[in-house]
Amino acid sequence: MIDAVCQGRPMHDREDDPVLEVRGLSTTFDLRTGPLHAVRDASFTVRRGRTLCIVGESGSGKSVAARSILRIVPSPGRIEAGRILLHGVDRTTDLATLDARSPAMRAIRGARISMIFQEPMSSLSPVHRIGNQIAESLQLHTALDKPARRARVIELLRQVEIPEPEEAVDRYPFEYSGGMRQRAMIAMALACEPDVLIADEPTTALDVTTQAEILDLIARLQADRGMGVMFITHDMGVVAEIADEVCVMFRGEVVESGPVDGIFHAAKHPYTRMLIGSAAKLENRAAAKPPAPGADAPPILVVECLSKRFRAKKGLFGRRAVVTDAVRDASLTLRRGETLGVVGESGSGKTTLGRMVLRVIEPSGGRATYFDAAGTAVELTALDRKGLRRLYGEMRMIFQDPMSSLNPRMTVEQVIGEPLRNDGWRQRAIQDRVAELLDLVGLPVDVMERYPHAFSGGQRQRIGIARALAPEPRLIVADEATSALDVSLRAQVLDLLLDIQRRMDLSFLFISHDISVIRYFCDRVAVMRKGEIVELGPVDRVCEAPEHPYTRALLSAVPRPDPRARRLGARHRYVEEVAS
Amino acid sequence: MLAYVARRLLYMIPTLFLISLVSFAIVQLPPGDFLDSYISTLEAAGGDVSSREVELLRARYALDGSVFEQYFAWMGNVLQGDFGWSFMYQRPVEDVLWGRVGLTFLISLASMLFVYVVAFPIGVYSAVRKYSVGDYAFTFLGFLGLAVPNFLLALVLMYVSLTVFGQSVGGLFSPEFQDAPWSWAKLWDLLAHLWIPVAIIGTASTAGLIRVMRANLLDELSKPYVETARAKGLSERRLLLKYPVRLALNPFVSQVGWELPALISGAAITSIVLNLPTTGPVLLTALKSQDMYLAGSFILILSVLTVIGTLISDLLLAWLDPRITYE
Amino acid sequence: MSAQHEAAARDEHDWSVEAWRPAPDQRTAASATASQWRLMWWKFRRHRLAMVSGVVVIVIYLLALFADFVAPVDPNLTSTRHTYAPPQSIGLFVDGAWLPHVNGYKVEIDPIAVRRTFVEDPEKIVPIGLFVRSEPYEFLGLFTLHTRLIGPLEPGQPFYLLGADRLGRDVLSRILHGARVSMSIGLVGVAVSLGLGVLLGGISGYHGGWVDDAVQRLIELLKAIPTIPLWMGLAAAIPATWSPLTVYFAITVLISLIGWTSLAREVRGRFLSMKSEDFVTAARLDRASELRVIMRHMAPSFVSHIIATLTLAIPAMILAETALSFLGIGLRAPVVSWGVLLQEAQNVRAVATAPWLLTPGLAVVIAVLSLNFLGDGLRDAADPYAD
Amino acid sequence: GQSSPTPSGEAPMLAERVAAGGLAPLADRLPESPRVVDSVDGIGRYGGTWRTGAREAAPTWPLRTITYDHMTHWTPDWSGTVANIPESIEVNEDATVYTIDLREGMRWSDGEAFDADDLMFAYEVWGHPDLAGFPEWMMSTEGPGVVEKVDAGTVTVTFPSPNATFMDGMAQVTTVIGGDAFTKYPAHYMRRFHEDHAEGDLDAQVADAGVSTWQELFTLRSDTLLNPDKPTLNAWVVTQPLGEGSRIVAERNPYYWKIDSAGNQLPYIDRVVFEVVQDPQVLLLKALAGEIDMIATLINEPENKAVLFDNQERGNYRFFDMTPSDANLLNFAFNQMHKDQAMRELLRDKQFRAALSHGIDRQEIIDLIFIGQAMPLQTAVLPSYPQLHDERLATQYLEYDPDLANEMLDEAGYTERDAEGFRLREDGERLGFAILTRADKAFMADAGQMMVEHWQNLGVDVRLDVVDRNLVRSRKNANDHDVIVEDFPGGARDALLRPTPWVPMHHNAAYGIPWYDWHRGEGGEEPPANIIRQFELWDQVNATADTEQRLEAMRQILENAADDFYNIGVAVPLSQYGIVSNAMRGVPETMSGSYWFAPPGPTNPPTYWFAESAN
Ligand SMILES: Nc1ncnc2c1ncn2[C@@H]1O[C@H](COP(=O)(O)OP(=O)(O)OP(=O)(O)O)[C@@H](O)[C@H]1O
Ligand SMILES: Nc1ncnc2c1ncn2[C@@H]1O[C@H](COP(=O)(O)OP(=O)(O)OP(=O)(O)O)[C@@H](O)[C@H]1O
Ligand SMILES: [Mg+2]
Ligand SMILES: [Mg+2]
Repeated sequence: MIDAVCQGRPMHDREDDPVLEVRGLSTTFDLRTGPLHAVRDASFTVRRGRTLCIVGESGSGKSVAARSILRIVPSPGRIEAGRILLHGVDRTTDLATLDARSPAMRAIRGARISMIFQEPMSSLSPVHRIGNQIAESLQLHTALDKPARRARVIELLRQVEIPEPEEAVDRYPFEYSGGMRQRAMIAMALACEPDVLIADEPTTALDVTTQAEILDLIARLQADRGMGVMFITHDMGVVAEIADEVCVMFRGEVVESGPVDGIFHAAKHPYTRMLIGSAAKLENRAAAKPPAPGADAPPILVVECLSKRFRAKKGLFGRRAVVTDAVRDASLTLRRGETLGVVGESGSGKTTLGRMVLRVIEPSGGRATYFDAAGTAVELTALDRKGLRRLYGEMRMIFQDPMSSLNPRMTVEQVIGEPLRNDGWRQRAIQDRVAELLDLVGLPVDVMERYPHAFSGGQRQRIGIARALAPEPRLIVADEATSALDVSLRAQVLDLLLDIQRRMDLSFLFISHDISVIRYFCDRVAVMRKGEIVELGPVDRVCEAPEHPYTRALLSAVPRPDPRARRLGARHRYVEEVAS
Repeated sequence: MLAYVARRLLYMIPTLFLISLVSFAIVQLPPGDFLDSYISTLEAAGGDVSSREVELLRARYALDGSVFEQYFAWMGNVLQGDFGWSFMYQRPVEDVLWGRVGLTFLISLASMLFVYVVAFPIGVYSAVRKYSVGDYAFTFLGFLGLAVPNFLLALVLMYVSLTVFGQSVGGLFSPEFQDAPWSWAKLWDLLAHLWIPVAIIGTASTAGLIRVMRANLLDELSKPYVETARAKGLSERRLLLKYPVRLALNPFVSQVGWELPALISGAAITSIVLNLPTTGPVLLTALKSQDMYLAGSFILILSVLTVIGTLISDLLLAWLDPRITYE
Repeated sequence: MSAQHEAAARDEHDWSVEAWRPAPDQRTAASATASQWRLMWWKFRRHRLAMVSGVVVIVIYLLALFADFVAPVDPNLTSTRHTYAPPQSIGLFVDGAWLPHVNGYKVEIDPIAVRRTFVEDPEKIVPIGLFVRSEPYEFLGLFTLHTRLIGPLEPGQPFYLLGADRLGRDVLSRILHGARVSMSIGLVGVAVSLGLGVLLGGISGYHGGWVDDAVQRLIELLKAIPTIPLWMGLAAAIPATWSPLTVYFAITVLISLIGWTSLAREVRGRFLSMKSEDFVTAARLDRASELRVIMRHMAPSFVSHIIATLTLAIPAMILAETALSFLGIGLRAPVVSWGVLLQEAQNVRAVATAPWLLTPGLAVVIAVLSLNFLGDGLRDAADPYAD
Repeated sequence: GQSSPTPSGEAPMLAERVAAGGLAPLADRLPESPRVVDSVDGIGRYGGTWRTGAREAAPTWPLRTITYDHMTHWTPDWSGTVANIPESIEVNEDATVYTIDLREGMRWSDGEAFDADDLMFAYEVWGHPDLAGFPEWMMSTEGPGVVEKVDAGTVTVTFPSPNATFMDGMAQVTTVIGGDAFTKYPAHYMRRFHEDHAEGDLDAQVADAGVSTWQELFTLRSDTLLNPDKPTLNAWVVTQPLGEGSRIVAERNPYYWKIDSAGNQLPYIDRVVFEVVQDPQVLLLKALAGEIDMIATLINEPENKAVLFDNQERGNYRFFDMTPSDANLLNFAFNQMHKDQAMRELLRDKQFRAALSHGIDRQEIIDLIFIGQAMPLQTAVLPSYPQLHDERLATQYLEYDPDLANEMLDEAGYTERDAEGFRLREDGERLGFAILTRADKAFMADAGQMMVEHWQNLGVDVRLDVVDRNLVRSRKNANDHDVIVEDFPGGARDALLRPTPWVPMHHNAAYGIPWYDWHRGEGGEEPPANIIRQFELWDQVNATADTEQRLEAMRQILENAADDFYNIGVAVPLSQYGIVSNAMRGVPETMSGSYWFAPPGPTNPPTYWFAESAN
């Protein structure tokens, strides 16, 4: 069905001539332990109206490369060599030579090249309204007046599928769900219809249906604006769906690049092959998966009719109150050693549910019961701070947003060691354990002394995982725990988790939007929509024979990692009327 | 929020009551009473009070009676809007203060604005241009102003202006305008005199604001959202003002409400040296001379403003950062 | 060369699935990684000015500690013939011959102006030197010494590098001794209010709700009472039998018991907005105790501000003393402190005819500035983003 | 007085008003026989503003300059008193009846007549239970005097027992009800605030004024400096009162009743402006800048002289002498009624005090603190006032002789010493005491510090407490002190007014507060015979009409004091000074500096004038 999209694209002669050429780019961070070559002699081209997908190992320099293009590499990073050619209508500018703070550069940012950051959740100003932040780029690069801008912003929000955009436009980032923030970011980037869009894993927090819509939206803009897209992602499915060209990065170098089909079906470089391999591997259930515990297995967590209603005051004196039912009467049972997946559209209340289980968010109704090692029931929803504190050793959480969940002023060692220290471990022991954990999640040990901001998204996420695993818990609420990991790594981490789970029957409440991961990793799955659990059952059943129409819609939107079998066009959306 | 404000207003009642009690007690804490200090001041000036006069004065000021009696008597009047009698000025307390609040407010406001206008830009500058020559220079000047006692500064300034311009600079008006009715000329004359106290009071507090602004801004500058804004192509200036500065203001705002009492309390010691008719010296002398109703009432007024100021600060905080809620 | 880079180089041709797993030898790198304090120290060292300032501060403290030895004379030693004696300048040669010396004064009394007039007298050579004998004195109350670092070769000769005050006491010696009080007791106060401020402010902001209300009311109460009456009241309440130093110590502590309010408000303000951040939640999920969450997880994000306020509080404290003396409740002889010295300079007489009495102000400025730049250094060292 | 010249000249500003018809002609404004006083610099010229200063709290300078027009005046040389407001005051030989003869046709500053009724009204006011009360000089030992009106121009004051202080008393400046008590209450004006006379609604006025009782209102309105509406007999009438703005302004009184020998109405100077300050430093700066024309208070401290001296040209002023009459600058009063018995024993021990006195190196203190400008002396009447100077009192135990001092202490039985070499009392306690002194007078603290050293060398454990002067005072009142340092007047004629150091007749007699209380019948403790003797003599002084007998009694007092040696004195100043603009005339080169002389009042400020060159 890609053709359908293709036809939309203007066939004028300037078709697919390069807008952005990166040649021999090298970006280095001077760390205490020596220079770290985040990007080494990387070259790629973004063509008008085309999509260049960049895939690669986590920490291989994708984001840095992207930042380098916009000249916003964080210190101590610097562009060592290379040219970044931006082709304009009349002339070509080499961004690498511009002064990062110069007006020239400013004029390009946001207007000609705009970027969707990898961690949207922390990339938005916490104290400004979403609408305001989006409108800003309009104000900067267009002549629209205030009301016009607002209209446009609302329009954008609608396009990125934010419910009730008129309301949402006046809300603050912390009132948005992860995915919604990401979409807000996208809206911001698309606001001025740039020549080049750099999307750094723009869909990590989006369920497949929303993701599909976003991809369409981008495709549309490409079609009628001839926008060139540099699309960084880990989701081989997405790559297969949208890429024209693919460029594979590994340890800072571009190891392979070419048209999408070639990459998928005639990959030369071993890493690429491994990547494709693991993508395929994730297509079906993990071999290593222990047999799902039977219905008779003792429960570890019972959730009954949990619900959460948010009241967002408007204005200083809160005249109007916006009410959001984030979760409505959610009930589920998690058995010992079981993995319960939670899928659902973005903003459907997954995070809220997960957080309520740990009482990070106070439920406004219902109750949750936890069964400790001895099997005695503990009413979570009735516990006081002290009681909770005792349990937190056994119940852990992996946050959806790695960035903001890591204390910016603690070294990785301290971050991961924190739970241990609070269990009274000794410094030396902690260090060894941390080293071990880092090793498990595939990070070199010498990052211990680095601060969280000095990592790639994926690396941060792994740090989060390591922290969760540190005090050998019994229950982990994993919120999009692997969204930022490249497939090979994702497979590894999931295997690792399975391994641990087998060793000490640990249970997961595994929130994810990635059906393949769910299928690979979970025993049962709950499907959420608009705060309600619409379907709950064994993974295979739900995936093979979904009952609820929304689930079907969801599955229909799952991209397959094969450019020859593009199917997003064929997906159908779930609308209430269609329901029954 | 409205409910919150209401609640706070309610809290004020007990708080203020307590404050009034404590402050009244504190005013009384130093030994002796107004009469003692009156006499000793007199004697300090070479004067003398005969035993007979002492008795007469005692009778006149009716100073006998326990602190508590005095307190409740005073409180009773205050609640009826009568702040009592100033022994030292031989006037109702209102008159004493009223006559001076105007100028005090003017001076304090002027120096406050001066401080803000100077300190904020510099603070931002020295955060953005960390360790530039400018940063160092301003830091140095700032601390110079901070480390030299206002009294001394004022004195030196006056002496210099004396030796250089051959005229002393005390007061707020040149003699010819001292008692003249308000006019443009007088206003101008006032402004001509105003800058000295403003400068003196200002220098003492600019450093503080500069450093605090700098410190907080430095923390914000490296937050990811700044990068986002930058990626939008925002100019550095607007970017700073809109995002990091706003968050850096937080600590400042937590306190800004307390400028309210400061506005009418004025800088005592500076005013004394410069012989400014502000309320600061009044409070000081009132305290030194145990003029209890004057001191007590003034402190009470200040504390009311303090409490209100705190509330204002809290509201501003919530407005500045929507994540803050008080419910 | 970074371990990761090495790894990269080595793994160049090994594409096993294991490739992403770090090579075994990297685990030993744990030893190569440094603790946070170590890192800070490394960072700090790179900050030259901060290092210098640090040294200056240390020197100040050494001088204060060894004031007895360094000061040419006893700070309270009055000299009838040298009231308001102007500073002398050190000469190195006497008609060509090497002889470090200062010139004595020609002193005569001017009965109309009621003062002594001093003229440097090139005839009167006062040879000076290092490690000179002096009248014996108790060194830190430990043992008696007979030598001082610098001074006239035979004791008792006029030697006023920074001039003399109204009782003919040597200003230099007084400044040196003044450093003791000003750089110690003052800081105690600062420390106290810092602790209280962060703790109470932190609790107030982190808990919110009624705790917050309670703390805030307390703050209002304390803040509402102007400092001056408080000082006066307290000063009057303190028993007269206490030694001046104890009295002053008591007052500073009391002041600081009041002084924490501002910092507390600021900390609270920050915490109110910070407590919703994920990493705070994370800390709680890591079973960090409340105190630890406040002090170890949240407070550091505020450290720049705290350091700033600290460096600002110190001169304030030193000068509070001046204000106290102005109110006649400050430090008293024989104790000397910079505040007192400044106080003594606060009259037209000094400004007009004995400007050298203002030199203590210089001492304050130097001390404060170096403390400030030291603070800057620490701040940057603690800032993960600073390179 | 002498046949007065016919009033001829008046100030131009007044002449204009007369011409404009706004003011009665000069002749009608002056009394039949105006008082004639002359400037020491001949006939003056009209005009100019006298810029000077005053302290905000308890301003005494204005009282000595613009409001010093009492019934009597000190003679400029302080030899005695002259009638000022009245033409004459006759006294009978046993000083029981005084006849006051007022000036015919004298007027208040608002033009109303001033006559006997005003004095009678004043008398009524004193007598009123809850109004001012009788001034000290109206009190004889047997009770207050009685004022009777003979005719419009004459009143008599009759005392139950002789009262010799009447004339002197009225010449004094005291702040509450002083020498001006007779003319403080212009009947025609003050009546309206007096319950018994007020026609209008008194309560309303009370309310407006913000006071609670009419008595308060009355007292308030009767205050010359606070109430510009109150008519006075002074040369200048307050137009901007104390407490409004930062100045007091007084304008010439068109009805002023003094003329110079050329018949020109006084005062010469048009206005007097007091810069009201809290900190004298401000005035000092103004003086240096030449913005002060004449002042002899607040800034005339020894330590300021150097600065003033250096800036004479810029400030265009010169110094004039104020002959000091302090009985001592540093008087150490030993509390001989100490609450603690042992301490009392000690401090009462004359031997002990004498020893300490010998232990003081006075010359050192003088050289260091007074730059040699003082004379070592005990607390006594100065040689410069031979009538009362007592050689022994002034010079005993004066010379610095540590050995002698130690000897005497040993004799006194304080031979035991403790480890640190301090002497011990019989009860084994350390021999020592605390010196209490005030923070606001630096020289006292400085001197105290030195004395501490001197005395510690004698093995006496002395401590110095420098505290706020209020604290000193309240400790003194409560008799909670060992030794208090103060400076004392009484070095000259004022010995007859305040012999505090020798008779505990005043609340500052720190060596025997309870005695003082006893004497005025406020509890206290019955003093020993010698003190009672002093009291008797003191009463005698106040009750004797004949000057020679008075002095004799006084000498007796001083002699006893010499025997008892209550206080240790250190030094008396050699000179004090004031400054006066070079443009100002009529200010004598020297005048007494004693507060009791109320300088410059007796030198007739109305006769001061500005030379052509002036402002
Ligand atoms: N501010 C920094 N300081 C030091 N090193 C950094 C910094 N930012 C990134 N790095 C390092 O640079 C390398 C590349 O980071 P980058 O963010 O480009 O990875 P990535 O390809 O985006 O990975 P991911 O897919 O996980 O986001 C990583 O090893 C990371 O540790
Ligand atoms: N603090 C809050 N105040 C108001 N509304 C909130 C708040 N937090 C979340 N919401 C709303 O609750 C709903 C569910 O949010 P939640 O984060 O649970 O969604 P989610 O399932 O995690 O979505 P995503 O997959 O995008 O993370 C969203 O509509 C969001 O707007
Ligand atoms: Mg990345
Ligand atoms: Mg979520």
